[in-house]
Amino acid sequence: MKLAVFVSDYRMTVDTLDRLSPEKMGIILVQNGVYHATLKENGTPSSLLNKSAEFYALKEDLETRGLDASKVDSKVKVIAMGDVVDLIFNDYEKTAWI
Amino acid sequence: MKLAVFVSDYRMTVDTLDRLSPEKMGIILVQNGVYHATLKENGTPSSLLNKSAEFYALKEDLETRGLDASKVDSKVKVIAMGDVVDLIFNDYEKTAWI
Amino acid sequence: MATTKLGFIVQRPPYKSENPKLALTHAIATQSVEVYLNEGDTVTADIAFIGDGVLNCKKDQKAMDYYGLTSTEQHIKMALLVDINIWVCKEDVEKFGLSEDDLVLDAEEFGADMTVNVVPYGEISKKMEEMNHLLFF
Amino acid sequence: MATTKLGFIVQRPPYKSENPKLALTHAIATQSVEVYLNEGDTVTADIAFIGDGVLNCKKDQKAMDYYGLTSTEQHIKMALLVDINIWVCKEDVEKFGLSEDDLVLDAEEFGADMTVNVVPYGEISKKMEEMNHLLFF
Amino acid sequence: MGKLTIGCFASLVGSLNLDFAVKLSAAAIEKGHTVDLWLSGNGTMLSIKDQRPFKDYSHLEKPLKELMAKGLTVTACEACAEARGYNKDVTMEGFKRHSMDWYLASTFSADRVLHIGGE
Amino acid sequence: MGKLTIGCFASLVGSLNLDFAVKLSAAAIEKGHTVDLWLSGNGTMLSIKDQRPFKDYSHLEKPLKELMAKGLTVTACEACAEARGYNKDVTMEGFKRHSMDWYLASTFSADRVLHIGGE
Repeated sequence: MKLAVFVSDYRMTVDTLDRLSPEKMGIILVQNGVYHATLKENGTPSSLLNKSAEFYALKEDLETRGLDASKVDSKVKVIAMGDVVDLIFNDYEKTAWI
Repeated sequence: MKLAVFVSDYRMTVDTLDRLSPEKMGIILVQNGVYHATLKENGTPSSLLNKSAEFYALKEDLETRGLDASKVDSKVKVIAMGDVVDLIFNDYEKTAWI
Repeated sequence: MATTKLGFIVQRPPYKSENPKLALTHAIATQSVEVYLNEGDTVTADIAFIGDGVLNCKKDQKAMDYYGLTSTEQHIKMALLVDINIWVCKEDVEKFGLSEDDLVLDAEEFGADMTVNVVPYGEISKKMEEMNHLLFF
Repeated sequence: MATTKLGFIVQRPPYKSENPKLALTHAIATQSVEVYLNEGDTVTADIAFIGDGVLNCKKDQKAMDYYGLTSTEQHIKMALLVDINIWVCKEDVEKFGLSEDDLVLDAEEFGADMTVNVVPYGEISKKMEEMNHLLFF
Repeated sequence: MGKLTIGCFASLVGSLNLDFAVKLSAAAIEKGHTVDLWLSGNGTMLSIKDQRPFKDYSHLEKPLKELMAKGLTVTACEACAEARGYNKDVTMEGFKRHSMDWYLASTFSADRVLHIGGE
Repeated sequence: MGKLTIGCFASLVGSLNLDFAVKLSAAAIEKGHTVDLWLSGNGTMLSIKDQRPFKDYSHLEKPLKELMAKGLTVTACEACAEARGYNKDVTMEGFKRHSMDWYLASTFSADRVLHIGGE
């Protein structure tokens, strides 16, 4: 399956992401999930970015938190809300908000 | 200071407990915090129980979750809500709900 | 004549938020979904408990005694009574040192035929593929 | 003639729950607390940001542009304007690879004299001892 | 064009989950899709009329009314609302209230479902 | 006997935080202490009258009224309530509404303060 996974937290209390193994996965960072796209703790980028997936981060949620959209990790594509709609309808079949 | 710390979650998203170093600390496990008193993951008790503190778990919150109050870790004293009141007023000076 | 299959994945423990319980009450509501649909059409909801979500299945929950609240255990029994498929991840049950004896597995006292199935994660993963939509709680 | 000292400890990032913002608005409310108290009595609230809480202090927050919401940054400035003491844990700022340049440090544009103090955790710990009551957000 | 059913259960005012659900609905409608929005649990808070707009709090009554005018269907779980004292009298005009089966029925004809659960 | 001021900010119906705050108040009053209870943020949800008692949801209107009769003072943050559309008309009798300074003032004479924040 083609699964779009929404991550809305920085500190996650579930390990679901480690278990999911769809044929194609997109990880859409929204709300506090966008910290994964920019923060490095002790110099190390978020381990979430090691997953085999396409990564997206919502521009407005980055900027709401004072994070510079031009400084996200190179694996992450910065997108707008309209792009989220297109990803849901065109690129993936199912969604998971974890 | 003498600090009573309330822990109400099993998966914690803050590391505050690791930083606190009061002269005397009581850790009162309530709500989902009571899982720390009984669950062993892969045979290991919760690392929270390694702190240097007195441990308490609220009986009604254990039993609400189907946990047997007679099977809590030997470090943990099972208490009732009235005991929580006494701990707050008699044994500690300040509280922290983290 | 079509069926939409929903997969409810409960990944969090009970009594922190309402969500695990709402997963069960929403699944149970499939019983009356047909009033909104055309003859022959339906929606099903299967439930899988994974990760800390398996703690919802611990038996002997006393939420009614202490909080005046229907326990998650009771809701699982009601779901069995209306023939909802329920799967519990075996690896997670074992990780917590629990056995099947610790879990609510049936609702025989209500006359339910269905039972809770403790299965390897791989089986839950396969079910997820078969669903039309996934809802994570 | 007495003063009750409250220590507000913000340990979580902004915009997940309202709490970090409510810590600031409640601290600011010390300005009007005396209407409830006897002449000469007062309550003060000092705020410390620790752990992920330091992310509240990131500057250039655009919450108003995108959500029509006063940003946590603005609330920090308002707190400075009414002379609230604010400490930010230095070790946590550094752990995130942030520098003082990334943080809201003053509210000069509003004419505030107070500034945010980036200090070692040990200093925050000492302040906690001095407070009458602690409130963790 | 497709149909998107969004369910929002986790709903702290401060978490911005409800804000996200409303903004995503707007973006989908803008692109010509149909959207059903279901609120359950504390999400039913969104159904109350006369929310006072303060800049310190999310204020969604206005954008929601605009979206309803553009065809958004928004429904609150009736039991979840009543349990909180959100009675019919205080419900925003145009906001539907149904039992939980409504949400499930909405997914029948949906091309995509986004269920915002969380904590 | 002492005075306990409890603040409850994190308040999902399902988290049982409000239930905990009400039960702790009851236990403290039972032992002869004085209790002030402050609700802010989503905790203001507790102030609404006519919450319908269902067994599937926490129902705190009844125990709260009993505690108020025994001397519990309970106050909701007025701005937090208004922002959610919890107007004076739908507020439970005996439930006070004040600005945030009330909570701070309550701590002045409190022997102990328990602030239930969380997420």
